[in-house]
Amino acid sequence: MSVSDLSSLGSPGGSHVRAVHDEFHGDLLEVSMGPHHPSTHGVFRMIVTLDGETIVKLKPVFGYLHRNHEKLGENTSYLGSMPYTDRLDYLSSMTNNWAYALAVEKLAGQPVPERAEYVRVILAELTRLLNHTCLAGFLMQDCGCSGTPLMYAFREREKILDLFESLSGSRMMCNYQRFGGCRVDPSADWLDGAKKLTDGYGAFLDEFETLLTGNEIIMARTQGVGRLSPALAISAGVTGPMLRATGVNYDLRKVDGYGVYPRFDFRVPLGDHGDVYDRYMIRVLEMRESIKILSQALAGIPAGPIMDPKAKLRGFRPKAGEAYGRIEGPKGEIGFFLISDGSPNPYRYRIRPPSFINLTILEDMCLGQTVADAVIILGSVDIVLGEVDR
Amino acid sequence: MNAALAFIAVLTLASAAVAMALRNLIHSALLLIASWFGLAAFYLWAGAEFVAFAQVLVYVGAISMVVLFAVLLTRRSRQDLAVEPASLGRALSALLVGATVAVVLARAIFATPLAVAPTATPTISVRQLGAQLMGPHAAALLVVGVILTVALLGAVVLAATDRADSKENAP
Amino acid sequence: MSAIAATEPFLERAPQLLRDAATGFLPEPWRWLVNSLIAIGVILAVFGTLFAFLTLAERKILGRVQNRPGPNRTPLPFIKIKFFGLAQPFADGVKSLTKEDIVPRDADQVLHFLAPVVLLAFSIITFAVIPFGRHLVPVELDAGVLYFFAAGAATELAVFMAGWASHNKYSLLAAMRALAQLISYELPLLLAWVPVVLVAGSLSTTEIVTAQAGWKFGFLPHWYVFTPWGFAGFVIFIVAALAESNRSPFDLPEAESELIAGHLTEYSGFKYALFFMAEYFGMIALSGMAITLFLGGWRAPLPFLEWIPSYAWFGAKLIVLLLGFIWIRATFPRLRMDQLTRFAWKFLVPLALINLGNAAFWSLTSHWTGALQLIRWAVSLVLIVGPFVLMGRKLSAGVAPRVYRYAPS
Amino acid sequence: MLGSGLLQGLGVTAKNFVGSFHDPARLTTTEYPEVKTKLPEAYRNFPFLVSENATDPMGTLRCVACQICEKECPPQCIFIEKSKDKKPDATGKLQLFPAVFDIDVSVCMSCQICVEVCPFDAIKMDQDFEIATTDRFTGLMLDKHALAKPNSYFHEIHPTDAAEVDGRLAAERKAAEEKAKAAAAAKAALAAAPKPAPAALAATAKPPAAPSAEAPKTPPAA
Repeated sequence: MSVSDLSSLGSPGGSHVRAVHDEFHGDLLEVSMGPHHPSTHGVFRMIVTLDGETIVKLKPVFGYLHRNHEKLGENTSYLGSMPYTDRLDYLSSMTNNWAYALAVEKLAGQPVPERAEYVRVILAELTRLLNHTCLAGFLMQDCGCSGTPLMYAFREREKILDLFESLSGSRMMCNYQRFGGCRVDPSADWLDGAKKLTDGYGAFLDEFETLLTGNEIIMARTQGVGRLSPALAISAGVTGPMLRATGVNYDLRKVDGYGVYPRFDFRVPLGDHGDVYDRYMIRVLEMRESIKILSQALAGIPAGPIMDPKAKLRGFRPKAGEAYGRIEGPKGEIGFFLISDGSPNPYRYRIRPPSFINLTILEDMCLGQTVADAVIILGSVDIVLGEVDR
Repeated sequence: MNAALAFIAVLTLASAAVAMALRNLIHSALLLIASWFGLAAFYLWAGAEFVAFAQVLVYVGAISMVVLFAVLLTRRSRQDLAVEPASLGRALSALLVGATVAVVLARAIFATPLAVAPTATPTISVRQLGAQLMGPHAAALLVVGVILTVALLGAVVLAATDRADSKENAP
Repeated sequence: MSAIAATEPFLERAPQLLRDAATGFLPEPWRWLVNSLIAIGVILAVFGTLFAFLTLAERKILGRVQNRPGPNRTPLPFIKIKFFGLAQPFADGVKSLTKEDIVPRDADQVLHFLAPVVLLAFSIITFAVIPFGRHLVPVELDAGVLYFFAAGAATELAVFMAGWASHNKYSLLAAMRALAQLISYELPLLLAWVPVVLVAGSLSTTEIVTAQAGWKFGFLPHWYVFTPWGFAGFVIFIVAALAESNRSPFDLPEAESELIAGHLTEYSGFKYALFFMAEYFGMIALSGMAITLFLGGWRAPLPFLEWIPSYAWFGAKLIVLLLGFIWIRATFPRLRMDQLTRFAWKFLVPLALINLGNAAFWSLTSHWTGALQLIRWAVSLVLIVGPFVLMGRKLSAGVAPRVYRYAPS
Repeated sequence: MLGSGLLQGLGVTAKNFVGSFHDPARLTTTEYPEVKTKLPEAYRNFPFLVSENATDPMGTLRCVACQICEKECPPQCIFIEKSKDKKPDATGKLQLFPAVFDIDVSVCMSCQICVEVCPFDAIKMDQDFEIATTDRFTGLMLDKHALAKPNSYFHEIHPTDAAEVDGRLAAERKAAEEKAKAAAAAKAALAAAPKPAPAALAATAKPPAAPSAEAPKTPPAA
């Protein structure tokens, strides 16, 4: 249906009956969802062309939250970019910090003390718990639960954010990791607080699953919806829980074995259908694995310096060269590619945003589904516009 | 009491008449539904509660929806109805049809012996009505049921073909 | 109105005595007029405040379920104490009155104004036949139940008018969805109460309540909900009532995640509040009718509790049902449009028809005693559980909890 | 059986509803204006300048206008103008002080990098978050008078941090005094004893820079 038809709708002169009728007789109907639609996660717009209820074409429009992050990175010192990485995926600032710190350490060949590696693993797994709990809450909110799972998810998220606040000073904008270690050494009672939270998290997950996983309406709404084939997922560069939901065994913690992950025993859940239900279940099972990692890491954390003594804070000039550091963020493989020319500012500062790349195949998953499904499929991709638009 | 009767009669006839005159189909459909309400009021006034509520339930509840959906979805109602200029032939045929209908109705009215004195209307309870329906009039009830189902299936088939042919010539 | 026996406890006769005291001296035609006006006034007052506090109860219960207190800050106009947010409904009322009422320029002014009025009118006139107490039936109609559902059926008209008059693509689409939902759940709603009329033998609400009098073995009341077909009918009725009043698992028309506010998109100010008032009145009326048909109307559950006035029992049951509605809203997600209609046509309607047959079997075999009584119950139960399980399996064919594998480490 | 998952869900919501009345874990809202949540010690909001004592804040500012924080601040929201004359700082050494020290609080994202890079512990993170103003521009451009807060306030909000900083400064001061005493004693011994060879003189005349680990780095050339 051409745009002219659309404009005829609003024509003041045309008689009411005729103008609106065009919509109905089997013609395509163009609906714009967003950027202020209540169900898109942030400023993200989908122009959906409908034939009746089923989606014929879906054009995602984003860039509303573009803040020119990468060009800014080129004009700030290496340390100066660290607080900006919190603003990328604002639901998981600790993993963003770690990925950036890892990349710069690889660039400058900077060793990291043992205790800092353990603290980084603990904080990354806490962030994974926080992110997956939030995702489950938002996804159920899109399915129509009037806020109950979301509020339970936020109740648990607040506990984790309190831990981050008592450690780094800010709930979401932690700016905690440095090149060669961490800024503040977690005190003994902070570690006890983290242990108490980890022990209590299993009970919360059980209650959350009894409310949702067996729920017939949720199963009916999400099973078989937004199916993603492993081949398409691999060729589109999808990573993270979305990829593992299609059955591809690719988890950077096992593949790269960065940090001290090889010391911990944990499993990687895989799905078979690659639909919305699988993506939700994979994240819940990953949370249970994160609890295992956390309890092992909290038990085995060694004493020692939190920061490599020879690490230079200011006037940090890595030697010329390039490096790509990547970690398994809650949304997928988040990586930083840096080219240094010896000056205090990086020559090129590039980020591999997982939710942006996972979003590129939104249309393939939505074709043939209804409008209500498109909302859930978008929810299951787990995007955060800070990272999508950078 | 006949003041109420007169008021209901005026209401029903007025809404039916205006319904015919209006350009906007939706408004006329809604006025038609108002006249059905008037009809139900007549039944109530006559003391037949069951028939009145059945009338409201069936007509205002369901058939009004069918009418409104039909008005919305049929393609013909979209173009402005090209009303040809009033030719003599059309006027004559309209008069003829009107006259025949009037004659038939008049004969039926005068043939039935109207009781002049308004006897107390017999209050039939719903149970007797049910017994009557299931007893002597059972055949009529079943035939009406069959007709409605056939009409429903016809509508579905029409809608299906309507959708099919609209697929070919859609842009 | 059955004659008021002098032996009934004072509280039982109180409403009648009060009314007769007030209108006793008027000549006959005027007394009837004033009595009915009083009845209308009382219904509007009682259920108006029930609506107001129901919105507050909904928000507070939803809050408490979600581990937060719910609204508790609105102070009364001149006193500063903020006790439990009881003034919240009045604050909402004032807010909706003072909000600007925007009507789109292209909208059909007449229909746009008429839609909420018609919707609220039909929702309120359904209260005329619900027996609130032993002598508290506003209008004694021979075909009371049919009147109730005839008025209920007319609300679809108002939804269409709202969607159509707003001249907005979203609201027209949503109006179509709402109509499809209302119509497809009208059938199970009607089929759910036909067995009650079949067993009670009358369409009049008061007779249905009297048919549920008495207790078996001294403590089990003769309410229809305690018979197998009655319980199935009650569940189908409640599910269909949820859909008719656009409540939780079926609140598709107002689904924020799809079409903004459905057919209410172009309404604001008091008209918007009228729509919600109509929805709540519809919910109260439907649960009132569910109580009359299945839960023994204003009857006390146990013989020795008869001294509590009948209207108190009706109120208690009504509160319990409404809290159930709110509880369901706090828990369930929303069904998709095609699942919603498939659930109605392929699951509820067949079950309701089988339930009709089951009730016929029940009433034909009412004279069986002793061992035959057990067979009667067994057959009746099988007639319910069997189709439920078979059709349930077919309905949720491709849907089951899954077992997940782990990568070989 | 169809519907069993739904019933379990109802059970969970009922448990939470009942729990919210007696179990504090199930009613997590703190009603803010009446009940204020206790902030963790590490909580940080906007920076403030530390002055030694409350009586004369402008006189005893620790800041020596070395402008390191101005360069390192990622959003560049700090503006400093050096003073022309010098004044003695806590350890008696003559230091510059900031004539103008503005922080544009609407730009600052309280990332505390200025605190990290400040060699003189002159700027610390505040914990006061109730600073909403109706004035968008001048109201949010805090000058040094608005920024300066006494060391006692610093002890109040960050006790462990403040104690550690004071310990270090006191050690520094003691080391500076001993060196000054040692230098004075050496000069006195020099005056009393006959003139030794000038080379030795050059050795002891090294400027009495504080030798402690946290040596204040001279401003970098960049």
